[in-house]
Amino acid sequence: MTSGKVVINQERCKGCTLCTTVCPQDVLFMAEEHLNAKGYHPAAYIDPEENCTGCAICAVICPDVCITVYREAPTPHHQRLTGVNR
Amino acid sequence: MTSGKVVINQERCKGCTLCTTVCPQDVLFMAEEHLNAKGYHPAAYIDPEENCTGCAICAVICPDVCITVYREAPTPHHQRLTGVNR
Amino acid sequence: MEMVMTEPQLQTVYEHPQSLADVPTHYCPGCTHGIAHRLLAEAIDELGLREQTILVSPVGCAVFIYEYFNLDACEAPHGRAPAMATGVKRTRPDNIVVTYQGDGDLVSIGAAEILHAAARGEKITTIFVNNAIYGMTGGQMAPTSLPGQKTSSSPLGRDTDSTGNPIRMSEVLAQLDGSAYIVRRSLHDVANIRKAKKAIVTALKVQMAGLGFSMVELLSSCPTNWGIQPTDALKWIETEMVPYFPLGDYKVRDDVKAL
Amino acid sequence: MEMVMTEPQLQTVYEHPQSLADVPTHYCPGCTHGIAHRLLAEAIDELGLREQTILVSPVGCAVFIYEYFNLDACEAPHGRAPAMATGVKRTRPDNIVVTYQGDGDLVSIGAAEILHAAARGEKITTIFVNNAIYGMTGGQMAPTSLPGQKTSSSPLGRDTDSTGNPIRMSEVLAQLDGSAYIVRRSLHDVANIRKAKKAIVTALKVQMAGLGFSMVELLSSCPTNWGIQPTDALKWIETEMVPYFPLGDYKVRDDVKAL
Amino acid sequence: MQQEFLFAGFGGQGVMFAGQILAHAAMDEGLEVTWIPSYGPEMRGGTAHCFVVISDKPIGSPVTRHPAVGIVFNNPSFTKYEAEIATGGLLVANSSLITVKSQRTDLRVLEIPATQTADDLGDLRLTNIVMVGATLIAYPAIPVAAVERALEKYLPAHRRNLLPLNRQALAKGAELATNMVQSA
Amino acid sequence: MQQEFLFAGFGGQGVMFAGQILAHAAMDEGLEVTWIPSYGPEMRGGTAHCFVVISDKPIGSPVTRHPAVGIVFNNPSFTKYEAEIATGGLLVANSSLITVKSQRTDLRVLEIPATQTADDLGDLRLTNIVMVGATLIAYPAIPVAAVERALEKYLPAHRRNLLPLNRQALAKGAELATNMVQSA
Amino acid sequence: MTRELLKGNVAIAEAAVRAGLDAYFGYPITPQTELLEYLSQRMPELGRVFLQAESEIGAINMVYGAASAGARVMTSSSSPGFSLMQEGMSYIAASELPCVVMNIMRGGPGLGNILPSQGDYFQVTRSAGHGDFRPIVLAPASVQEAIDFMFLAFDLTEKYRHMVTIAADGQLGQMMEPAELPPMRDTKRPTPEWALTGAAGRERRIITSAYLQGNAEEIFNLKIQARMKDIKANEQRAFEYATDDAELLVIGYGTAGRIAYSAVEAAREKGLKVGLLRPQTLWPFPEERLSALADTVSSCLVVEMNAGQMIEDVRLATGCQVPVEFYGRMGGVVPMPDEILNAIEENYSRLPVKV
Amino acid sequence: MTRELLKGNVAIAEAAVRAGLDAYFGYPITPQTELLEYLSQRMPELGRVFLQAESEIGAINMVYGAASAGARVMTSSSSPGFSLMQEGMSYIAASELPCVVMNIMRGGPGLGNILPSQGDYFQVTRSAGHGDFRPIVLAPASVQEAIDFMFLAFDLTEKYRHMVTIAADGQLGQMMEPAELPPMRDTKRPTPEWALTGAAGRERRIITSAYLQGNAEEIFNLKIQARMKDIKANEQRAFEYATDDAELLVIGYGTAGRIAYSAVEAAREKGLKVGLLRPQTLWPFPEERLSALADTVSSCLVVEMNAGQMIEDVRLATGCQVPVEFYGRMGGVVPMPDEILNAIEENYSRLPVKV
Ligand SMILES: Cc1ncc(C[n+]2csc(CCOP(=O)(O)OP(=O)(O)O)c2C)c(N)n1
Ligand SMILES: Cc1ncc(C[n+]2csc(CCOP(=O)(O)OP(=O)(O)O)c2C)c(N)n1
Ligand code: SF4
Ligand code: SF4
Ligand code: SF4
Ligand code: SF4
Ligand code: SF4
Ligand code: SF4
Ligand SMILES: [Mg+2]
Ligand SMILES: [Mg+2]
Repeated sequence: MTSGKVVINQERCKGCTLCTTVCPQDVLFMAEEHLNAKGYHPAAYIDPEENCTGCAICAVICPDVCITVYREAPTPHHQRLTGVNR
Repeated sequence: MTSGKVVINQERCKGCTLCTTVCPQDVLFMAEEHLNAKGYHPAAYIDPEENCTGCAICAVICPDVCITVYREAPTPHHQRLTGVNR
Repeated sequence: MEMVMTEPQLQTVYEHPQSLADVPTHYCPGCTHGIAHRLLAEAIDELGLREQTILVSPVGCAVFIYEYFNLDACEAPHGRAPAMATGVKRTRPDNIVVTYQGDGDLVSIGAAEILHAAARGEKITTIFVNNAIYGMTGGQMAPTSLPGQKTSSSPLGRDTDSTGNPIRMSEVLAQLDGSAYIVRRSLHDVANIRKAKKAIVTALKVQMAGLGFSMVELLSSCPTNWGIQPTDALKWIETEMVPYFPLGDYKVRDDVKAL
Repeated sequence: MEMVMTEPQLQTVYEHPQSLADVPTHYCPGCTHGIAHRLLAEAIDELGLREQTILVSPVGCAVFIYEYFNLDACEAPHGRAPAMATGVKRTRPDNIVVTYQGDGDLVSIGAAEILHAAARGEKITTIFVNNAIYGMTGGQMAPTSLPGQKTSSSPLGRDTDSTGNPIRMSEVLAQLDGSAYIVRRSLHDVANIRKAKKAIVTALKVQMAGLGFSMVELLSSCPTNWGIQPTDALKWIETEMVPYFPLGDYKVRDDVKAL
Repeated sequence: MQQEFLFAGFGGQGVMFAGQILAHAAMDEGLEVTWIPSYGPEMRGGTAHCFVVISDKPIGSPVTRHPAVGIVFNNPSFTKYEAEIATGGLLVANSSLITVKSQRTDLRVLEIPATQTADDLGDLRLTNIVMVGATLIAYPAIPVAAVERALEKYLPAHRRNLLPLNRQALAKGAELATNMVQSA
Repeated sequence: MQQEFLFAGFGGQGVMFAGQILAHAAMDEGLEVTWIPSYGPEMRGGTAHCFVVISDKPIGSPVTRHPAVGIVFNNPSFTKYEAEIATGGLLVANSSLITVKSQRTDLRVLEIPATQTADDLGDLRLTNIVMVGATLIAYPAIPVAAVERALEKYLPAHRRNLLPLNRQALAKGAELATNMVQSA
Repeated sequence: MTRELLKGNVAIAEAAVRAGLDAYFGYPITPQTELLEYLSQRMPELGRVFLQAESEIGAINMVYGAASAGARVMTSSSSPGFSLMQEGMSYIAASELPCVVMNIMRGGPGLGNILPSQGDYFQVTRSAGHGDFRPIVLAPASVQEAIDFMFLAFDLTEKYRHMVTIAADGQLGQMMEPAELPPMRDTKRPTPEWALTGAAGRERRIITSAYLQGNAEEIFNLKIQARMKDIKANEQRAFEYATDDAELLVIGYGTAGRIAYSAVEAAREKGLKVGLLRPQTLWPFPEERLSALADTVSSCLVVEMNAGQMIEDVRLATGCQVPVEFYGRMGGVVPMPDEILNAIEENYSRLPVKV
Repeated sequence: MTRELLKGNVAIAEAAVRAGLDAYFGYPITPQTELLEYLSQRMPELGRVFLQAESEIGAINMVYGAASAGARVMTSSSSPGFSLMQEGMSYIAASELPCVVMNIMRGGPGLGNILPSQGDYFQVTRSAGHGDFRPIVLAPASVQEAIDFMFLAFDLTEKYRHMVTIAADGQLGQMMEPAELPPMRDTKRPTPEWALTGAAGRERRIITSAYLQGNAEEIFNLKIQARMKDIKANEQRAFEYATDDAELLVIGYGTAGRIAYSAVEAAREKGLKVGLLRPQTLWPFPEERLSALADTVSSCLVVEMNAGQMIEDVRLATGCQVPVEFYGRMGGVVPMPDEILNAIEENYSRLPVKV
């Protein structure tokens, strides 16, 4: 499985939990102990075993565009979700 | 054929000719010589041979409700067009 | 007229309906607004609704309809008859509330009001007189004007690229659950006029039974602004309008069929 | 974050679209307006339309959409985005004009404007966010609220006898000849979100090709005014809204299929 | 000096154009002029009228209560406007259709069988020009020739072919009036 | 005498109800009173505040620039409103959440660990009542007992079961304040 | 009855109910939505009519229909929605129908914001849409007054068959203060003799705003004007405070007037001879009292939450006898008592020497 | 160019075309429909935009959109339609967009009739819908003036980014008189630096009327007010006749002003010292000239085709220096010169002795 990684902009996160419910690898959690400046408990990426596949499912559902997704060794046929650089 | 008769309110008639074009008995004509107070040539009922059947087709098409239709010997099953007396 | 003498043996087959006031109208010669009025009046008479009915006038050639009917009536702003009728019906649910609207009034400026009255299932009856033009203001293009139709605001003929195709409003309103009875009829000949009358009776019955919104669209003529003779205008309805606005029943809900 | 170190071997799979301004939104946690925004921005980016697009904001929770997009934008009165967009598009036919409207905005007060924009075949694209409620003003009933749905103006649940059934606007607009592409999608899960994105791309392509009016209806959540958690809100879309508002293509004109 | 003309008749009798051609002619004579139609309730049928004011100074009101000249084409217009013409004014009546007679003693009345004359010329639509021709003899606000020039210049394109007939109608109207005025 | 109270905190911390219960209590004491919420842009989240004015005379403005008492529930509210409290006024701060300290020397500051206290009582939603109890000790506009009576009367039906806890919270707040005021 | 702590919007709604409201039609818009929400529950409970319309245009025309049918009816909105009601209001006015329209004004122009404002003073007081007509305009400044004016509004609109508008702002709607609600009024009343009920056993009735002929329309307009003269003679209302010996008269209505009261009080405490006139009817404007006061005061200070609109009415009423100064805030900013006090002090210091 | 006999509505439309109109959006309503009809032919001929909207609300919002995109744009309507445009106008005003809106006023209120009227004076001059804003209002009295003002309207609206309204009535629209049309103006002009064109190679542009925060909205309002002050200082316009030695000053605008001209002329012929001030801008009202004239005349007579609306502006401008009397007709009745002359004579006979 390709290995991936995500970065969550915790200050922008509103703690809606949606990403945590869709991640197939279960590497996203709500940071119950941490409150951001807006007063929300943000999502956190905890993936010690590097299970994240970079599938970007979390990014697809995040309403607040808090998640940037990276993936190792790009496969030639992978589909980028945004056309930023075209 | 049942015999009928119509009365045209010539002062209300606007001379649209519609009744004259639908009368199956051809007993309605435009009074080209006569002008009513509104400045229209009204329709006229000219039926020397009493061909009018009282079919009321003229009344059905007259947009100005100028025509009253009478019919002899009412047949029990004939349909009145208006429910005035009910 | 020698009518007086022959009267005893004669029975009146057709006379002025009671719901129609005995006054001349301001309509142009051959304008089928007059027929639509008469049919509505006859239907009201037949169902014995004259004393219960409240009529809502549009703004359009039929604006003075309140003068022509022997009914309680009010006059709505252009396009707002369905909203005004809603106000009447909600506060007087036992009355029969009828609106009468032209195509400019109903399809153009009043599109939101009719759509929502239908969607709410407002228990009113609408007589929708579609003559494919703005009659009263002198023949401008309506949303119902036919492709290529010359009007005073489409002098080269309606350009569908820029203004779209005519809107078939019965078809649109039939989509809404609240509409119980939506049909299109035409006034271009005697047979169709008779069918139109029947539809109006049914529409009123739908309201009497409280089943929801009912509307009868009537294809109607405007000889003056079409610039043709009344007889030709009827033909124009038949040959030009009917193909675009097919006659038929667009919504007859089961509870209506059961009436 | 140790990202900096690992970056060389990593490729960015998902990042903030360029058409989306890099600012936080005022939407409630879990509100799918944010997803709709992102999909629109991605679609615009993908088609390379950012510098051409003019966005028209509604009045509704998305009123400040102009702050969130990195696009030229204007803000229409409540319900009038289609008319405003018409004014923009007619005078700047080479731009891409996109409206974004809520269900109160589009179906209720703005029913006439959207109907006529669609009927005219106005070459604009509408993103229609249907959350079955008036979000911004605090959760009143919308014409799209479900039967029995409790809202702040239907405290006992929507009473269809008095207020009718929800209006399915995609179905209504699909009736009009001027509409080229009308589909309904949902934002309640990842698969559906992906489909929604595709539909938005198609809708924009329809406009690029000048084929007519295009609209993507998106079933969307309002956790705040539905009074439930964001995850439950997505479920509510799936179990309650989708059955009433079936997902699907309501109008894909042949010229669109050929795209 | 300001001179006011009221043209009135059925819609279709050309009263609007009669007024307009007079206005055009007066303008081309270098005078100030206004033309205004009756513009009333959007009802069909009934009578139509228009007002023309000609003056050598800027014109304030395009309408006056008591016009100097009334040019009436039919009975209803006659009945409606006869009383409004200014004392000492002129009433030109289309005697082909107007059966009533003026009771006023403070007016000059000119009875012109305009419809008949137009019919004789072969086109009923010339009635209005006959009336204009006649009017300008009895009330020479501008020369009849000015109207002739105006007809040449302003007759709508689709009616160009009727120019000769219009000329004749104008002359005929003038002739009728000349005879009457002289015989009076 | 007119006394103004500003309650401020996150939405959800009960600041609106805190103000309302104070207003109710004051009204039942026979005083004039107004309550008004912050009612701003329709945005979600952020801080919320409300104003209560109590007076023995008719109240003109329900808002003042410099309230006599500020009751702040969290850091953002503290930062936002600290400067606005009238000279010589009182600042009641929820020290469980507020980490900043007042720099003003012209204020009385009362630090109440209200959230902690509420948590100890078993329900975080009691924070607001703890604050009210404390406030009325340091600034006895009306007796604490008046609020107790108001709670009995005005606690919404679906929260009736929480009445005993609310009473305790009120008492606890008063107690905390009493200790502090005495120890100060 | 006892005093209850009532929120403005709710109190207004319940007052309307108790004043015998038969039907409410409205469309949500902040800051008046709570009124609609309250009635969405309350009216059906009582078997009365509540309907959320598709728009403000729908709402005002539903009001038009219900009023035609003789119902006691109202709607409410806020600035943009009020603008949309202008055409319908003009029709209702021209049909001589009673009804009550509330405008809970907000910051404008355009979408603006939802904060308290008095920016629609001209629009509210000068006409009801197009044509010569001025509705009776009530401007409550407290929850109690809002309640009382709701009763007054229905009484006046039915007495005169003349539309009544209530102009307030979000501050009043959001505020709670103690007030007393009168008991429920008996809703049974005879159907007005002009109302549409179906022409059963009587001549048909027609409600229209069309008068095709200029003469007829003019006669109708003269009738409206005569009625307005009557209303002007009888219905001017204002609240006064400390005007007896005032040298500076502060004039403000609604929220601005209420806050000005605090400032005037403070000024009095400072020993300044300042009084307050708070118009309760914006039309008819209390020009009689104002004109009388112009004889005794040396200067006027108008306070509004707009750029200066009522000031024209004050100038007209005082007939240039005294200088008329202005202090205003705009765009949703509510003035604080201290700023008004500053304005008072500043103007006081410049008072013309009394003659 | 030569003088042609032109009908008002047509002349106005063609003048707009020659002034560089890029786009017209409108909805038929008598008595302005001919304008729309003319443009339905003319604009497409020139490759410009004409669209008949679904309603006046559609039309004004299309204008809003086109103006946002930098187009030179206008709409036209008559009283009921103008009422419907109020919300959109307020938004346009609050977005500082140039555009021209015509109101060919008709008899009201309500549906009324289609006859000439000035019954919307307040509505036209006091605001553009809700909020603090007054459009520049031009009131032509002749076909030539209507043509000239169409050019002026676009110049002013673009110079100030401030909406211009043209207030006229059906008489002007229906009338023919000789007038000269200026040549076609070059329509090429730089796209305004605020217009929406797509954010290509520059920062995005936003056009909005929303200012969420009271402070921001107030700052924006102050900006509008400052601009209005500027306009007030520079754009007052009026036509004067025989005012030099006038003892009685007649004041009327548009059609009423034009007819009053005839009456004043007649009065002069009778040897009465009467003059005419015909405001050409209703806002800004020509108060400077009026206030100057108030020093020299003994009395004013306001003539309007309404129940008396501009009279308030006259009273305010003359500062109670002279009595202000009124003569008006309503509901579509156009006064005849002789009635105005009567009113002049009557007022003249009561002239206060000059001091
Ligand atoms: C708000 C408003 N806009 C426009 C008008 C002008 N107007 C009167 S009737 C009409 C259209 C009439 O057309 P339609 O509804 O088709 O009726 P018809 O005359 O053809 O029967 C218009 C645009 C108006 N009275 N009010
Ligand atoms: C003319 C007018 N009427 C009413 C409002 C108040 N208003 C603002 S948004 C809104 C409804 C929003 O609902 P929707 O369009 O469904 O958008 P959502 O917030 O749900 O996304 C209303 C009624 C307004 N701003 N203007
Ligand atoms: S990219 Fe996929 S696997 Fe990785 S965190 Fe997101 S959802 Fe989970
Ligand atoms: S979906 Fe986005 S906003 Fe929601 S919890 Fe995850 S990161 Fe935060
Ligand atoms: S009743 Fe029948 S037959 Fe008789 S005139 Fe009429 S159409 Fe002809
Ligand atoms: S149909 Fe009626 S109006 Fe027409 S010609 Fe016959 S009688 Fe006259
Ligand atoms: S204009 Fe047309 S619709 Fe109107 S009355 Fe005449 S023919 Fe009928
Ligand atoms: S109120 Fe509803 S629609 Fe609006 S932002 Fe919040 S969740 Fe989204
Ligand atoms: Mg029509
Ligand atoms: Mg919504």
